Formats: sequence, structure tokens, C-alpha cells
Amino acid sequence: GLGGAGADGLTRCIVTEELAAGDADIAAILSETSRLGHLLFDGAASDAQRDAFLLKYLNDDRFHLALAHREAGSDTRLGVNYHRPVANDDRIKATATKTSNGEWIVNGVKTCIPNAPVAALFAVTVSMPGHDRPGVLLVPADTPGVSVIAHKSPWQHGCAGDVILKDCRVPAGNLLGGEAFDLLTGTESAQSQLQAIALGVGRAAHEAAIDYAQLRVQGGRPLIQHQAIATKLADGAIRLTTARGAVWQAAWAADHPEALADRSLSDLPLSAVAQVYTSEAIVKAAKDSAEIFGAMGVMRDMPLQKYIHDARVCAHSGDGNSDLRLRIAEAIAGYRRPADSALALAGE
Amino acid sequence: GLGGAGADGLTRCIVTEELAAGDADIAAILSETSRLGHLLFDGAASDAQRDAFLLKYLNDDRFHLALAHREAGSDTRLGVNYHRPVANDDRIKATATKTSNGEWIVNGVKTCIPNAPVAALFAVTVSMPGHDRPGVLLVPADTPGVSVIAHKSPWQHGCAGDVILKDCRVPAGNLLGGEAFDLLTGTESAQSQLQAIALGVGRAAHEAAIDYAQLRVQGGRPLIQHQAIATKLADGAIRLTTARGAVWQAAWAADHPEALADRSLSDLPLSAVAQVYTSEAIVKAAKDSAEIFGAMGVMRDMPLQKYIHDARVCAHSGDGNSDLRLRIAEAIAGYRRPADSALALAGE
Amino acid sequence: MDFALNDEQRSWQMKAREFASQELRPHSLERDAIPTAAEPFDWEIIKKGSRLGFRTLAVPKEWGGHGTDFVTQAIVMAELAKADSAMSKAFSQNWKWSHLISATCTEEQKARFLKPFVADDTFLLGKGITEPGAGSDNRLPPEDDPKAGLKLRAERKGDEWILNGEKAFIANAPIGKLFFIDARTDASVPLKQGTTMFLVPSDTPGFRIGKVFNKSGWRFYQNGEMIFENARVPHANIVGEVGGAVKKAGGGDRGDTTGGDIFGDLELCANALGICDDACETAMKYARTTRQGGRMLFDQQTVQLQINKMVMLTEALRSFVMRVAWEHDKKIHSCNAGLAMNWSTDVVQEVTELYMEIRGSQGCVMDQHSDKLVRDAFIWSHLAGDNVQRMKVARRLPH
Amino acid sequence: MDFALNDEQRSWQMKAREFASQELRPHSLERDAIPTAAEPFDWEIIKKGSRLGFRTLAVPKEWGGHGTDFVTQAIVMAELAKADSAMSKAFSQNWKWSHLISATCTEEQKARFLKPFVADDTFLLGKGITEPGAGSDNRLPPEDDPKAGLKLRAERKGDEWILNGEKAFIANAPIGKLFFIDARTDASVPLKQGTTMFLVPSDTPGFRIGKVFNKSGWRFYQNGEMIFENARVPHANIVGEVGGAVKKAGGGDRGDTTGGDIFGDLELCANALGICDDACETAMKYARTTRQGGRMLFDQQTVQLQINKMVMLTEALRSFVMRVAWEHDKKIHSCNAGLAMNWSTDVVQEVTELYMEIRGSQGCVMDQHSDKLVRDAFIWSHLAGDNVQRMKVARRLPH
Repeated sequence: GLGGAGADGLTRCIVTEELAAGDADIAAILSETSRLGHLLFDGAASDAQRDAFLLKYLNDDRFHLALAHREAGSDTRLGVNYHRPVANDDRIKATATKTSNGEWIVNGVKTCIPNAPVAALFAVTVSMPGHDRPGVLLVPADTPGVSVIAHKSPWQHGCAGDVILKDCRVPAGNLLGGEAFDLLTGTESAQSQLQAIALGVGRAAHEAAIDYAQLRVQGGRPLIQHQAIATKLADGAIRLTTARGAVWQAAWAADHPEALADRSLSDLPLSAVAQVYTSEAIVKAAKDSAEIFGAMGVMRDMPLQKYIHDARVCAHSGDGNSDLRLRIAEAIAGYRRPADSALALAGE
Repeated sequence: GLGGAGADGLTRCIVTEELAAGDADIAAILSETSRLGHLLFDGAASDAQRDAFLLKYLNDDRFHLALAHREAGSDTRLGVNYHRPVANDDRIKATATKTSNGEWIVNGVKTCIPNAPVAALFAVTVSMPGHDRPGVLLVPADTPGVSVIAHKSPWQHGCAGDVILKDCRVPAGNLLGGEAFDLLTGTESAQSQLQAIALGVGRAAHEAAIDYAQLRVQGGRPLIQHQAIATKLADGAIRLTTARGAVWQAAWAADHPEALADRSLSDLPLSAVAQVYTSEAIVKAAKDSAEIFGAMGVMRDMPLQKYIHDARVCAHSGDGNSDLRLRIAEAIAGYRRPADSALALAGE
Repeated sequence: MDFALNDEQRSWQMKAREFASQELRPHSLERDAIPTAAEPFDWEIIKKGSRLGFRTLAVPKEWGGHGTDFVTQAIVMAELAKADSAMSKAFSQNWKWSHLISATCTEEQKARFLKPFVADDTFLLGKGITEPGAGSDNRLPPEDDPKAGLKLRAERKGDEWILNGEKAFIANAPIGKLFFIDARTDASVPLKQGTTMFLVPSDTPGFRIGKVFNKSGWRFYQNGEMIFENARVPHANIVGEVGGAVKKAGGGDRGDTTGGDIFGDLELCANALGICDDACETAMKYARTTRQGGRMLFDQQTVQLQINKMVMLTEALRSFVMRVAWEHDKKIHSCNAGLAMNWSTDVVQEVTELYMEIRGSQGCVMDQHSDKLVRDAFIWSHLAGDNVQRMKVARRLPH
Repeated sequence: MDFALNDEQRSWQMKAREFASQELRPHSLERDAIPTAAEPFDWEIIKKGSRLGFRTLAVPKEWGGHGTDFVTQAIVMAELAKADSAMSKAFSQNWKWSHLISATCTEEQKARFLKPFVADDTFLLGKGITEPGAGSDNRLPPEDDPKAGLKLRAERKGDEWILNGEKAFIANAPIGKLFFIDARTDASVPLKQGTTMFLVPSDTPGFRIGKVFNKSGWRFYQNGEMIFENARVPHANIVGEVGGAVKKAGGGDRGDTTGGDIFGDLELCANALGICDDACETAMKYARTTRQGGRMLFDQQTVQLQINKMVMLTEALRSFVMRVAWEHDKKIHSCNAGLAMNWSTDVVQEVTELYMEIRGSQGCVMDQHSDKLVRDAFIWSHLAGDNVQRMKVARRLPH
């Protein structure tokens, strides 16, 4: 078509790992843009919306995308509500109201938005008076009333910031239709990118350790010839191989809903399974790799300590692994939360 | 053609898991027979040999097969020889000598042979005077001079025993040709079966725990509604899912050498990777499942303690996981042991 | 700060070590291999140990026991467990409940029960709390379900109480002569208020033993089911007041009826320590005397790291156990006993599994000793380290 | 068996606790956040602590120090580390080497070096062993490669020794006034025989500091490179005899030149204990005061289990550390110090990681405190818990 690769989730996963093995932050920015580009231009956007933005997106390498959804104080954790009918209050405070001339006026504050400092176009989730379901508006970053406050050192790869929308006016046509909200706010593709970054980080650390173990002589022979180091390197290889298998399986499953339908796949939330396993395995792999470097493993002018940090970012992202385990358990228990349960919590 | 499924390794893996979820011992006996049947009748056996044994094999459900290879005192561990030129002495003490009329006379003692007590046909590894490489002879269990001593409670699924061969005479035609020895003594397919059994055992334990957690009420609600139990069940699901992925990947890779050749697969010993990860993950899964049953988890009239035992058998089989890690590390290091190194050790 | 043992403690340790190595260890594997549920029971070991004082170690001197302190008891349990964990438990099981008698019984009851216990080398004690439908709920009664927990009923008829119901998984049930039985005397109020403790001799009319459980670990002593069909217990056998079981059991506001007294937690971590000592010592001996590839196993880095981990965890556990025993002697209230008990689960299982890894499986033969130790160690999962026991301690932590 | 502290130990503990909470903790996160390698160095904290005796705690009374025992030192290190692990280390680093001076220097050397050290609140000590090409080989010299290990050369010229070479990763190097330097005085023999220890003041001609390392953890104090270019050290500054460095360093037949003395192992596990105390206390406070889904975080079983594990491991570590300190005071030789040091690596990392799990990441913001603790804890991997340190202890285990 127009020059985009139109890659599936598994392919994006493989590409992101390669990028992250080089630099987790750049990988995060690019993969977030390509993930959202896929969701928007291969999914949510209408032909008119595609015409309006796709070419800019394809022709400008600095045309980054961001999803402005999270709001201050929002809590998406299951936590205490595990296997209980109540659910979190997911009502959106940002609003979009329609003017007489059909324009949307957007007001709200979004926080911890990946890519916010570099984004040229925001997909902003809003609640709309008169509509019972939230919607998504496309808001160019240069729209008057849009301001971004970048986080200095966010607990996240790439960059993040708060997005303030004050009386921003966007044309009626910028409202995404149909299932756009569910499509864009679904966590699977974001988790998949995060897992791919974790794999890249872990691989970079592991390969650095192998190279060093072949060069550095200790006790009269290269480190890699010592059983103790051999065992650590083997564990690293085992963790990376099994983690990659889990991540790819989840990504493939997301690309092939039919495989779940015909029961040839487990009905567990494979993305959550891969997230918990991979993030924890990669932290261990990064720490083991750094340990092989001795004191150099903790020095800021060496990459090892950064690999550990980047791995920890994966392990403590979103709602955290304890919470993901609870979501997996609800699936095991076959628990279905009543649809109208959100208000129950709000009432607490 | 003749009624065999002619299944590939991955398929045998899937079938074995299903059997093992029911009974690990029966699964072990059947899968060993089908594994050897595949290696013999789809591989090592000549047309004449196929004619001699295949029909009996296909028509008699009790016609089990056994590979009589291991000998007392044989040590296949890498251990202290990790990344060192010396290797273990793998010379075979059992002998086959040719008589004037072309018959083979086999003498030797084989130990810890899976299926030995139930086998109708043995593939016996022998050294042959005048040949520099060992060979494999087909020896029917009813051959005069063959006796089997069954182990009472072998540390193995299914059954095992020692095979004593005393002046056994078999026709010249029973010698398998070409690469039969390497084909039959290769560890991959045996490891793959063992991993499939581990998956079946782990799944049986995990599913038992889920069922019990839904029935048993504690603290006023079913166990499964408690976060603490939920976390354990989620960990079980994560372990089983990731382990199955590793096992299937290794089995598929063994079925598709070309995938390794075209670099679309890692060149790690995937079977060893899957063996270490799966056996350790399944022990944890079985223990967690049994813990959920409280005191009943340790009672002999309940299956939980048997699941733990069966899982431990996988984790402490063959040369053990410490040794497999060293083999993985030699692959990481790209270490190649000189071919003539066996004698070096023998000299020690 | 002083980690040294005094002379009395040291002499009990030596006595226990000698008894363990000469009388227990030689029978450990053979008893473990018996296919039945420890039937017939090995009374010889009990009698020999009893004559040396290991059955009545915790009975106060004025009642004819040895009145040892908790530090001594911890050391002796570890020494006996080093030879056989379940044999150690068969003895310490009696200390647990003799503590309870001294702590809670009237002089009249002591005269009736403690005297004969001390006099008879085959007099074993037990306590019945757990029931088929109520285990963890006795440990951590749910706030929102007061009716949860044990169900065994006791109704007053004149000078007697009529007990009906079942107990399950009770150590010494089939071989004990006297049991402490928790029963509901008021089903309309929560466990803490409605439970009464009774002294029930094994020859009580209407009381019998049901099934004897065949455990995969701790195979030396017997563990069984207790069945009460209109069992008649004199009012004089009530421990403390009616409805006072939980308080009397030392649980108090912790709502804890499982330990019997603070001894329970110490018993499990001290016993685990003995298993770890056995595993470490045997692993080192094995690695220093077994060759692989022409050299000693211990020459291998992987084995050195495994043994380092085994000994490291064992010495850390020893430090914690001794501290807990000292706190008990000083009557210091802390959560350390519970924490040490929880942790001993993790340690005894990791140490024995490392030991099994070092032994490896020779072809298709696993060393019987390491197989036994991992099975014994798994017993801790439900007795000392399950979620409920860990949460119970967490909720008591100071804040 | 006695776990109680005596009055002097107790009073040092209180003093340290007060100093830590008032002078250290308030600066901990701010110092951690400084992007440079602890430049400029915060001398105020050192001066204040020195005036209270925390710099000279281990110097014998007769030399003007406080002559505290190891138990006191362990407690003080833990109390200071509870506020900031690296600040605690900045003080205890001096104890480590003042132990060495008292143990190994002549009266004349003590007069020349110990006196000024005691007198000057900004006088810090250091020791240089590790070199760019030799770290673990100093700890565990390979039997089959006698030349392995440190390379810094020292050649005699009349009354002076001329030192040439480099040291790397040396704590206090950029800010210390006096260093113990291990140098090869005979390159033809193995490390154990060919190494001599020199006292090198920071103003020694030919000696300078190279790079200052920017560590991801323990960011309070400075750690740097030492460069010797024909550095001239008087013969009178030799510690012990020529070629006696290893023995003098307390390593003796263990071939250990890293710890400086037996204090080194205790220092690391006691410091780790302080971090764990900090993590446990803060985690409990956080879980008891933070709401999720309308209820306190602590009401959740997952959080209870995480906190149980944190406290369980911390109390086990405390028990082990105190036992090791007591053994040092009693001059009991055992591997426990090494084992406790190894294990403190596992504990401090698991406890701080659990703490981070409890804090969680709010959107894209991680609590700075938990982030600091996991970075500080990772320092243990190369100082206390790597393979070589574990194998070294394993090889010393009795058998």
C-alpha cells in the first residue's frame, strides 16, 4: 500500500526486541508509535481520518503518536476486588463537548502518557455529555490549548509526560468511530511491546556477559570455562529462550483470535502470562549478567546497571505482576464480573 | 500404511502428555515403545528387519520395545570435564562375536533399562571385535540366554530392569546397519518423552488443585476466591504454559532440522533447555498444588504426593540438571570437544 | 549476647546425639520403607528413649520430669531429628502436651494424668483439633463467618459431657493414651468463645480410632482419625473453664488453637534444623569421598556452590531457632517463633532438594536417604508454611 | 544462650539510632539523587558523626578511640544503614582499617598514623587491593597460576620503596588521608608469599587519584582509582615483614587479602540488615496507611504474604549477624561470617525487591526510596555474593 509495513503483532514484537537490544528507550518510542499507527490506521480510523493523517505519519519519521488515556488518581488494579463483583471506577474525567458548529471542545488532564513529549498526534480518550460510552478524539499536538509537561526520569522506557488539554477545538471529523475506544485502550498490544523490550534488554545483557566471560581471565582461564559462570550463562539462555517462547506465543495468539475460538490455544490470558514470566525472568538474567562483570556491573558508565534498571521497569509496570496473577486466576476460576459493577466500587 | 500413526516427535509429545495426565507410568511404557518403534521401523531397520518384526509390533499391544544400552558404572556426565578436552569413556562392554555360520553371540549386562521387564524385543548396543564403531543388535526377549531382573521401585516412570545376555545367539540379519547406533542412543527423543510426561504430571496436579480450590470452603468462601490461593494457581498456570511452550519448541525443532540450518531457530540445545526448565517448573507446580490440599497432600491414598514424586523423577533423571546446564554452556561457548578425547579420560 | 550452651544444655545435647546415632539412625531408613502406616509401631525406640528421659523432658521436675528449658528442648529435637525427623517428633509430641498440662491443668488433673504419664514408658499424648472439614479455619477463624472451624459437639449430661464428631490427621491418635480434645460446647458463638478443651483417655467409652493415615513423609509414628460416638467424658476432665479452650491453649487473643502452646512453632523449626544438619553433613561426606571423571565431586564448582547454599541456610536457621528458644525461656513475646516456623519450611525443602541434586540418580536408582529427606521435608508445607500460617503471623506483626 | 544487649551496647544503639534519624536519613534521598560521583563530598555528615564517635568506634581506648566490641559495631552499622547504607559504610570503612592498624602496626606506626586519625574528624582510611586486571584472583588465587592476582610493583631503593601501578574501585580513595596498599615485592613467587603491605599517606609523592567512579548504588561516598608513578614510600611504612601482606591482613592460610580482617564479612551482613529493617518498616507503614479499592493495602493477602517474607528473612538475618558478631568477640573461628555475608546478598536483594513490588509504579513514577534500596542492595552481588566469594567459603567448610 502506502509504504507502511502493515506488520502483525508478532512481527512488531520481533522488530522491537531487535531495537531494544540496541536501546530500550528508542525502541519504546518507535514501537509505541508503530503500535498506535497500526491500531489507528489499520483499524479505528475512517477513510477520511486516514486521508487526514496517514501520509504525514508515513512521510515524517518524527511524526510520533501517543495515546492520552490515563488520568491522575485512576486505579486499574484488581487488588482487593479480586473475584468480587465490584470493579474499578473507569469513568473518564476528560470531556469533549460539541459546539453548535460541530467542533469538539476538549478539556482534561492526562498523566504518564508514553511518547507525550515527542508526539505529533494524540489519541485522547474522553467522556462525552449525552453519550453513555467514552470516545476517542484525534488531537494534533499543535492544537491551541494542548500543553505537555515531560517527566524528568519516568519509570518507563522512552519518554512520558502529562498532557493538559484546555478548551482545545478539534473538527467534528476527529472523533474515532465504533469500537475505537476498546481497540485503543486494550492492554494486550502494549504489554506485547513491553515484553519485546524486556527480551531485547535481557538479550543485550546476556550477550555482553558471554563476550566478557570469553575475554576475562580468572583463576588461570577465561571465565566461561568455569562451571560457576557456565551455570549462570546457561540459566540466562534458558530464561531468554523460554521467555521469548511465551512472548511470541501470546503475540501470535493476539494475531489469531480464531485459534482460540477453535480451542487449539489455551484460554488463559496469554499476554498476562508472558508479562509476569518474562519480566521476572529478565530481571534475573540482567542481574546475573551484571554480576559477571564484578564492580563494573554497578558503574554508570557501563550498560549493565542500565539493563537491570530497564528490566525492573518492565517488572514493575502497569498494575504490577501481583495484580496480573490475580487476573490470570480469575480466568482460571472462570470468573465473570457483572457489567454494571463499576459503580459498585464508586459507591464504596 | 501398515497401521502405525507414523507421528512426528511433536505429536508423540502431545499424546504422551495426555496419557501422563492420567498415569505417568503407563505413559512412560507406551511412549518408550512408540519412540523406539519410530526410531527402528521408520529409521534404523532394513526392509528385511521390518518384515521380521513390524507386523508383530503392530498387531500385539503387549509387544513392547526396549533399548538395552546403559551398562553398570557407565558415567555420561560432563561434570568435571566441562569445557575440557577429555570426555567420558563411552566404550561398550557388551560384545557380539560372529560365528562361522554368521550368527551373532551376544554377552553382556545392561542396567536400568526402561521397559526391560515388559519388552518383547531388545535393541542391544554392543561392541564387535574387528569393528571400531559399536553396533546395535535386535534381540527378542525369548532368545535363550536373555534374562531380565526387574527393579522393585526404580527412580523412573514405568518400569526398568537389568538385562543379562549370556551367549545369546541371534541371526546375522539382526544387526542394524548404518547410523543405527547414533540414531537410537541420541538423547533428544527420550528427553522429549520425559518432558511430555512432566507436563502431564504437572497438569494433573494443577487441575486437581483448581477443582479442590473451587470446592473447599475456608475463611467463609471457596479457596479459589482467596488472593493467596489465586496467586499459587496463577503461578501454576504460568509454569505449565511456559514449560509446554519450551517442550513443544524443542520437539518441533527436532522434527525440523532445516529450521536450524536456515538460522530461523536458536542453535542452543533446545531439548536440554526444555528439560531443565520444565522439570524444575513442574516440581514447583506439583508442590504448590499439593500444598493447597493441606494434610491430604501428603497422604498415600491421594495422588498429590505421587505427582510430586513423579515430578522429582523428571528433575533428577539422566545426568541431572546441573550437568545439562554445563552442556548448554558448552554450546553457548561454542566449545567443540576433540573426537579422540574419550581415551584421554580412560587414561586418567 | 551469648551463643554458648551451659553445661546442662550441653550434656543433654551429647546424650541426645549418642541416643540418636546409636538407636535411631540405624532404624531410620528401614522404618521409612515399611509399606504400612507405621504398623506395627516400633515401641522399642519409644521405651529406650523414655528411659533416657526423652519422653518426659518437658515435664516439671516437681512432677518427676526433667524440667528442661526451651533451649535444651530445641537442641534435643534437632539432634534426634538429625537421625530421623519423625522419631524426634514422636518424642517432642509429648513435650508439647506436657507443656499444656503443666500450663493449664489443675493440681488434681495433674495428679490424675501427669503422674501416670511420667510413670509409663509407653504413655504417649496427643491433641485433637483438626477435623475433616476444619483445618485452617481453626488457625485463622474468618471474621465474617463465626461458625467456621471445628464442629465436634459436647453436650452436658449431669456430671458428664457427651462428645459426638470426628477428628482427622491426629498425631499419635492410634497409639496415645491421653488426648486433649477441643469441642464446641456452644455452637451459637464463634470458635474463640464456644470451644472447650477436654482431657480424653484413650479408653473413654464411645471413643475409637478410625483410619490410620499412610503418610508419604514422617513415616515413623502413627497419625489417625478419632471418632466420638456419644463418648462420655467426666466434667472433671475439662481443662480450664467451659468455653475457655482457645485461651487455655495459649492462643489467647491470637485465636490460635493449633500450637497447643508457644512450643509448637519452636518444635517445627528445631526439627527442620536437624534434617538440614543431616543433609549438610551427608552431602559433604559424599562430595568429599565420591569421584566423578577421575576427581572428587567436591572439586566441582557447581557442587561447592550447592553445598555452600545448604550450609549457609542451615546455619542461618540454627541462629534463628536458638534465638526463638531463648525468647521462649525469657517469656519474650514476639512473632519470631512463627516466622522461624514459616521459614523452616523454605529452608528444609531447599536444603534437602539440593542434597538430592548432589546425590543425583544413578541410572534409575535414587539414594534412599535423600528421597526420604525430601519427603519428610514436604510435611512442613501444610504444618508450618502454608499461606494461612504465613498470613497469620503477618497479621500479628507490630506496626 | 543470651540474645540481650548489655548497657553499653544498648546505649551505642540508641546513640546511632538518633544520629541516623536526625542527621543521615534526611539527606539520604537527596544525596542519592546527585548526578555526579558524590562530588562535592558531604563532609558535614562525616564531621558530625565523627564528633559522636562513629568514625573512631573501633579504635582501642588506649589510642583514644572507643574500643567497642564487634556486637556493638554490628548494631551501629545496622542502625546507620537503616537510614542510608552508603553513609553507614563511609563510617565503618574506617573501623575496618583501624582494626587493621591495631592488629598489625608497630607502636611507632600507630603513633604516626593512629594518633592523627583519631584527632582529625575528616581523616578517612582506605585500602587498595583490587586492580583493573585483578579482583577475584586476589580473593581466591588459582592453584595452577601463581602469577595471578595484583600486579602493582614495589622495588626497594635504599630507605624507600618505589611503587608503580594502579588500583581500581577503592572506597574512600579520593577523600582518604591514609591507605593500606598491597604491592608485589617479589613477582617470582605466588601472591601469598610475594605481597607486601604499605602504609601510604595521600600526599605521597608520585601518588595520585585517577577516575572517580559513578556507582548506581551506594552513592554517598566516593570510590576511585589510585595511580602510582614512582610513588616513594619509606621503608618504615611497611606493615609487618616484606612479603607478609596476606598473613598480616588476617587472611593467613586462607589466602584472603580482601577483607582486611575478619571485620569485613561482618560489615557487609550488618549493613544489609539495616537496609532490610528500613524496607520492612517502610513497607509496613505504607501498607497500613495506603488504600486500594477502598481498603487498606495490608488487608490484601498478597501484601500480607510479601511483608511476612520480608520480615521473616530480616529476622533470620538479624539472628545470624548477631551470632557472627558474638563469635568475633569470642575469637571463635568458623565459616559463619563468610556464610552470613554471602547470604546477606540474597536477603537484602529479595527484601528490597519485595518492597519495590509493594510500592508498585504509579503510572510512570516509581517511589524513589524503593528504587534507591534495590540499587544499594545490588552492590552486594560483587562485594559479598558472587560465585568466587561463595566457593571460597565452601572450600573452608569443615569436613
